[in-house]
Amino acid sequence: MSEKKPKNIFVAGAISPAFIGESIQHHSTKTNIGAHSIFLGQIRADVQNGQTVAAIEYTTYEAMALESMHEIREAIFSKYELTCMHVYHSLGTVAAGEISLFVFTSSIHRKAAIDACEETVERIKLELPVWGKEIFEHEGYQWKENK
Amino acid sequence: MSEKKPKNIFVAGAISPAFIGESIQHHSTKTNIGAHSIFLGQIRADVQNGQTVAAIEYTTYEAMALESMHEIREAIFSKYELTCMHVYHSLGTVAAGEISLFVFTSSIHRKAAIDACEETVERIKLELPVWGKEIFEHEGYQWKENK
Amino acid sequence: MKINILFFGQLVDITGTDKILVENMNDTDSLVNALHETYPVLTQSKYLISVDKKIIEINTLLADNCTVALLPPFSGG
Amino acid sequence: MKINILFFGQLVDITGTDKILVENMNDTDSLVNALHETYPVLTQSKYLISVDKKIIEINTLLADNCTVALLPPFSGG
Repeated sequence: MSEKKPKNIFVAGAISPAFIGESIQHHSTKTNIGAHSIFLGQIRADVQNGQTVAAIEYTTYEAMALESMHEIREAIFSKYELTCMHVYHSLGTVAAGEISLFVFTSSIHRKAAIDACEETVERIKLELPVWGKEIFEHEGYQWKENK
Repeated sequence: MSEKKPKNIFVAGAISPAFIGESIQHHSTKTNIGAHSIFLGQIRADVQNGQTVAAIEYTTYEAMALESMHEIREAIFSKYELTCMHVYHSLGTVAAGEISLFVFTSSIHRKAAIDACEETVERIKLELPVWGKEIFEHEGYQWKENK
Repeated sequence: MKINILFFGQLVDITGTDKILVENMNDTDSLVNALHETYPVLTQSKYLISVDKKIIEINTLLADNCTVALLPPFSGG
Repeated sequence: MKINILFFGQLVDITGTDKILVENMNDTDSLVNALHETYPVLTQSKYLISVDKKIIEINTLLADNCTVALLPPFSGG
């Protein structure tokens, strides 16, 4: 699993459901896989002080984020018996209802895929230098805070 | 969430990745959703005593399975703050590499969707009267056992 | 008095059928004894019993036209 | 001796730029003091500091051409 150059995880704009379907399709040749676990983060049209969030605009410190993601990936692969793991995070503008995070783990038996997916999502939210700017429908914005 | 007639969860043959993509797409109008958790069961080409599993043929006691699933659904909805939940299980023949179980939960914040998805998968495996017959590549079969 | 009996999974390999009709059977214990006589291999099989789609754990009275199912270990998913 | 400084997220709203170059700054403490003088609102901001992509927690010596980033709370996903 060691590779010199960290894999890129960032995509411009929303992650399309069709792309997710295709990613699943690509695993049909890996017939040692018994379980897939997928997490998707979707943009909520939250209302804050009477303002509705229309989109989130994501920025990152890409060089650092890719190094962090590489560390997370190595740690998860050494902790869980995974067949594979794929992570995609949006940059730029993602509208309410669209998907900005796609974490996809696969394993022989279900427990590894399920636990690895959850831990990866938690670590991404905590450790990746990514910032979300919530753009309001009419005007203005506020910086998102992860809970 | 109460409904008189239990929802059907059974589909003939494999669940296609395109169908999964479409199911995700259908949620883009629900802009109160912040997180989706998906579990997929895929048929493994396991080797048993030199024989390779080519497919699993699923049968069920449908009337009872739909009642069980209805109970599981009600219990999960009362335990977790979910926006929605979808479950599909294959009947008939599903080839190695194809998908036979699709559990899809959505919620405002991620914890509910993730925990509900995992618990639903565990309960389905334990409580649903469904049987898998592992069909070997050359000839013969054996009855699957859940672990 | 008619009782519908359903067999599933590997039990169908033993009985050769997924459905039979029996008459005059008062409770599940008598039914199981009768089935074990007809299909001796069933005595070595692991299964649960449901009456009208509810799993029962003790001897249960059978009503006319009820459905009893013999359920080998589940293996869905 | 040149130090590259990067600002991210809400800090860019304060500094008006995502990148500046400073000279002759020996360690992160001196750098932070200098930045707080230039951008007083930064003193009220919550942020972590990284040097060459590693988050640091104590005063750290700076090498020529290194990159220091000011990172407000992460909110990805």
